[in-house]
Amino acid sequence: MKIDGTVVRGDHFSGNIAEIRKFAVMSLSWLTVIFVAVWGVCWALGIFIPMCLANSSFDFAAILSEVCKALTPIAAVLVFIPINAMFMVLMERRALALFTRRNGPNRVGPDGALQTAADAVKLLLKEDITPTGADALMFTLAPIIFFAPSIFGALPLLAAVTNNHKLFQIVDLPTGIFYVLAASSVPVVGIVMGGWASNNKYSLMGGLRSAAQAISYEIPLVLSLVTICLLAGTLDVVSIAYQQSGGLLNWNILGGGALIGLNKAIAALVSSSGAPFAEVMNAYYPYGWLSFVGAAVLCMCTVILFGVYLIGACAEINRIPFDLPEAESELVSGYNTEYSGIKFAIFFLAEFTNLFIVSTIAVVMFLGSGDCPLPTWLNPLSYPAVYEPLAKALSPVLSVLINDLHLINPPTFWAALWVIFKTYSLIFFAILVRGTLPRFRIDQLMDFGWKRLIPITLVIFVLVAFARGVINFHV
Amino acid sequence: MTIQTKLPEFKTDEMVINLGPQHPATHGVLRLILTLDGEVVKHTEPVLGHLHRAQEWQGQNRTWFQYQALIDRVDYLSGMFTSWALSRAAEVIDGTEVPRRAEFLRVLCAELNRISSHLLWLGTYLIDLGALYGFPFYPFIEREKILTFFEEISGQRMMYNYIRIGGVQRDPKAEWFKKVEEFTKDFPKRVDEWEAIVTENPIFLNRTKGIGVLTKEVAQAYGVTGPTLRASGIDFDLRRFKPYSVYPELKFDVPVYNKDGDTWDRYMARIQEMRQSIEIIKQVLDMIPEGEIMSKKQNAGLRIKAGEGFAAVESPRGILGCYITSNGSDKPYRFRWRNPSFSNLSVLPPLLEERPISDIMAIFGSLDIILPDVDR
Amino acid sequence: MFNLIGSAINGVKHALGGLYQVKRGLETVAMHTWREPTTEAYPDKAPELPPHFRGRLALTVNPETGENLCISCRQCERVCPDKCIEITANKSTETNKLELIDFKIDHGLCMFCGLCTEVCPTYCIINTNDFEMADYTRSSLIYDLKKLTLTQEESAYYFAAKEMPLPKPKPAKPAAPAAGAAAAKPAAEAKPTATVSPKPAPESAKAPETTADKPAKEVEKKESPSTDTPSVN
Amino acid sequence: MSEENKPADKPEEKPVPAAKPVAPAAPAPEPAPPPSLGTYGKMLKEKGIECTPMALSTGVETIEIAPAQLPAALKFLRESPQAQLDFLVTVSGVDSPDTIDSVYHLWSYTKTDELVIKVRVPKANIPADKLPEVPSIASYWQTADWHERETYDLVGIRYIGHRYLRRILNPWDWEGHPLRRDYKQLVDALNDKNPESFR
Repeated sequence: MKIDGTVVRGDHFSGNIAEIRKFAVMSLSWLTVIFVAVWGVCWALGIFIPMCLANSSFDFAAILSEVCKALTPIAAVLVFIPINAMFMVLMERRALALFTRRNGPNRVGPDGALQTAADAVKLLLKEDITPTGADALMFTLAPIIFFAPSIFGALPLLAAVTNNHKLFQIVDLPTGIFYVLAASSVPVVGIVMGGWASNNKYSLMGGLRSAAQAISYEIPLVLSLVTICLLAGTLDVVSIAYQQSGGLLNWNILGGGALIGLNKAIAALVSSSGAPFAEVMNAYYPYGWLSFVGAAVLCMCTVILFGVYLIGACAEINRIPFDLPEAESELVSGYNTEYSGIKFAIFFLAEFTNLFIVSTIAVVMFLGSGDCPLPTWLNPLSYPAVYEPLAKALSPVLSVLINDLHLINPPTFWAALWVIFKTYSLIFFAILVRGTLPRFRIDQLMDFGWKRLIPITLVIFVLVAFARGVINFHV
Repeated sequence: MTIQTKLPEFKTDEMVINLGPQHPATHGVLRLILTLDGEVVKHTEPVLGHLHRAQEWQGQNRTWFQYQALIDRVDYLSGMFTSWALSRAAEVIDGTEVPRRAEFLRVLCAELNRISSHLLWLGTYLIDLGALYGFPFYPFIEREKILTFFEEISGQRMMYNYIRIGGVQRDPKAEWFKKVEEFTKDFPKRVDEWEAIVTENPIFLNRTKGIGVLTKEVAQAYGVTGPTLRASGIDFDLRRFKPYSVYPELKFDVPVYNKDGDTWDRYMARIQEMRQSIEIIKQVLDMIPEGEIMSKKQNAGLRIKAGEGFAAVESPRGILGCYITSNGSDKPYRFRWRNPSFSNLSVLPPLLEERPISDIMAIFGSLDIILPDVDR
Repeated sequence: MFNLIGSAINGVKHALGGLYQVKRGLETVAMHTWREPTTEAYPDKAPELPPHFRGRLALTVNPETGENLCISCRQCERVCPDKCIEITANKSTETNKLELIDFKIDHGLCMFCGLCTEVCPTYCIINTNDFEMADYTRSSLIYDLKKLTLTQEESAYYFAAKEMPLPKPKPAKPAAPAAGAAAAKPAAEAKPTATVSPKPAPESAKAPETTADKPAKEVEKKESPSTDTPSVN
Repeated sequence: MSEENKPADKPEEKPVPAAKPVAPAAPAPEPAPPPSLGTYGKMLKEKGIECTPMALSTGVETIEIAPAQLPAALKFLRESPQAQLDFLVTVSGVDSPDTIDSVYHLWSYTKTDELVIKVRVPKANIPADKLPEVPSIASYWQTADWHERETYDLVGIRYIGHRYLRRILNPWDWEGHPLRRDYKQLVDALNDKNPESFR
């Protein structure tokens, strides 16, 4: 918009490259910090100390190294969560600023990168107020109950997202996803407790809403994941993650393995070695067109399931458009109206951690965990002709890092990178949703959950159970 | 053995809750004493006056010239209209002829102000509905431009004191008109964008369709005016019905919604009004004549002839009237505001009955109340 | 049965339509990323204010001679709705003219309506573009003559920006005696007998008392403003 | 603009109550012709409702009605098909020099006609420490509900029959009715702001 040669600010699509670049730089540097910090702690605790102890003649050396190893996943989580929450809050604020044509926080640190760190310090130093008439014990317990279960429930995911690195297998859980879901349904108790203990009517309503909401959205959420488990034939997150390796077509979001045959057949076609195309197709899709229909149905079903999962997850963690428990314009701030200082910080931390965890579950269960989206036959790195010279060139450095210091574990490294990329993409989407949609009403929310999502997931469950029969998953 | 077919009677206690005066969604300091059964509102008792600044008393104790500067505070989102109502009432009593250019400038500023007021409403309404972080900023970006226009001609962004008894305060420069023209070209595109985000959004439809239905009869009985009334299907726009100023010469539609009178209709009525206002502004920019802008000397001794009169303008919220009794001195004898928000708010209790608590915000927001206008 | 299928199809249509609308909304919001921010970097970059912006009040001086333009006519003091202006002036015995001794504005009370600038016959009191007046005490918001008076350059700038006619050169001559008198006799100021209103008020005008309980005085005051005050358009 | 009728009617006289010594010299107006009944006045008269025409309020028909007949008159004007004055714009109270008026501005949703109805209670008739009494119309015309409450609050007119005649803008324990001309403000608002100010 030009007026007499002067450009009126903010009215043309000249692009906003500077701000976007700032956002990208901020995100990448924060991610690097997170990545380095977490891996550094884990490496020191789980590899370096045991490595040093292995040569020592210290009496309890063996025991100590075992203890260190056992503590590694917990250390990883404990280091990761606060840093990650700080980054997510900052990312949310910066991203929303981008969507709304603002600059976002840009005062503390370079381009505002340390804003949330400052906020965290402020929150921790604030006076911790317990309102008169509140049940002090419950009031204090509530944030802890809200926070703790989801984190430790998410521990099994660690192994999945690090490509089954042995450091992070705290215990080999064959019922991993079940454990995750069980743990993730506990936090609502914390919300209800907080709402009730605050001695505030708004808080009470927020807490009760949260209970109702969690109960109704737990079901479609679980059903969608159960359907994936049905397709995968296992409850073990690590196995589910492994099953999806091999590119986009193998992922659960696209048929939950129904396209593995297609993937392999194309790979055979491209490499022109091994079994011919038709043979592979026949092995995987034994019933001809019926199998193809089955595969198509499965693809459709899993895509819908992914949508249902996202909606259910959003509701489960009280994100907009399902943020009824803390609906600002109705209930002031819902269950955490009365919280301040460190307790509020814990609630806040837990909310963002939960967002991260549900995104990670989505990545592990639907989006192929740490798998590169390119199918193997398209991925240049999978061809020895490309890969081997590269490896040879880098080997002097890498061999020290990999074999002597165990500082890098290539499969874990790549898997972790992909998981981070996918997870934060989902989080970015959640932020976009937050920037767009208004809030549901409580009864509409219930309607939507019970009358739409649950029937849909049930129908899909049945469809999947049938369609699964006409495809050969494991050859 | 008998099977119990009837559930035992389940009795719940009612809860009394104070919504406001400090609450994020009461648009200021309205206090609603709600009696709730669960989340369902059984009874509403609005408590007003937290923002009472005795505007009428001040009117009687200040000279005309001084009071003109104060009245933008009555409805701070549409200060042009409060000034206009006062000026019209005084002119009617005084028999002042307003220059044509001043009338066009008044219409121009008033329509810009109407847009800015509706824009603020749009943003805050979406906040009321829970879209807290993204959308509400967009209307504010446009509103900011309008406020800049006003700042240029009047010196301030909200307390304009621009429309004076007998004319307007200052003649804008030619560049100003050009800027406004650019704005009118750009603005409809922005409205399209917002409509793409909001109007057909399923959640928004769920929250607004069929909610807070205000029937014609109720609206009339409570003296509801403005877009709120027109959304209930009554074609009652002062600009059309009792034309004042130069409105008879301008072509524009008055959006009337005939179906339900629910919150969605009220939303649409305002959106369409903004589009119509843009049309009016375009015409005014074409038609505005050269000439004087003030017919009455503005000074400390400004006096109005003795007499009494009532004059009203169609403000963004409805009929903003001004009933003045003058005794010929430099102070009004009795000053009475007829504020649209006051009457529009009085319809809230019947609308809220038997609605869940989430609907309070959807309904209350859709009435477009502004508390200083209620409390004065 | 057909009903059921029909409603199912309707439901699917409804759902797809809803999804499409949500997609449209998300798209529109996401596309805003590419637009330039509209926020202003305020403390770093001062906003561009229009010349008629109603900011802090100040007194101009004659841009050429640097002499104060106030003629102590007290119109601003009278017109102020908040009563936040206080003028102390003295009638000089030699020239029989009013001399400005002090000019106080309580910016803590001022509502920046700009009425005082409109009635000022000499364009002395103006609204500047300055709006940063935050301070720690209320008393520090009371600006006196020294704090209010602008420099010559500033006055020149505002006279040009606001398109006000420059003061006539005539009053430049008595400048020196006036200044001298004001400086010379602070003692005499103890009895500032001459309140400046054309009609001398009966009692000493320390500060304008509340007008509410002094109707007589009020009426006198009200009648005093002559009708020839300039209108500012 | 019928301006010449400043006259015989009180409200247009002068504001200063007796307490104030100085009277602004209102030029003695030439006597205006006595106002005659307009359309609606005649209509009411046919209905048997006594009404007195008053000086027009800027071209709008203005009538005075006795308090007792007000509900009937308003009911008739609202419901009768020929009157159709179904929009009660505002109910205002005016503390005129000799009377206390309750003023009703009636509009119509379908016609552009207007009517101003005044109910005037002479101050002489009001016993000391009693409020003037006017029948309430809030029970069947909901607009009047809050408007009457406001008028009660600020001007001090007691609307008989109002279901909930409480203060609406002032706090419930406020004393006096601020828009009365004889209202004494306990604290001078203009001088009670900044202790450090020179005022």
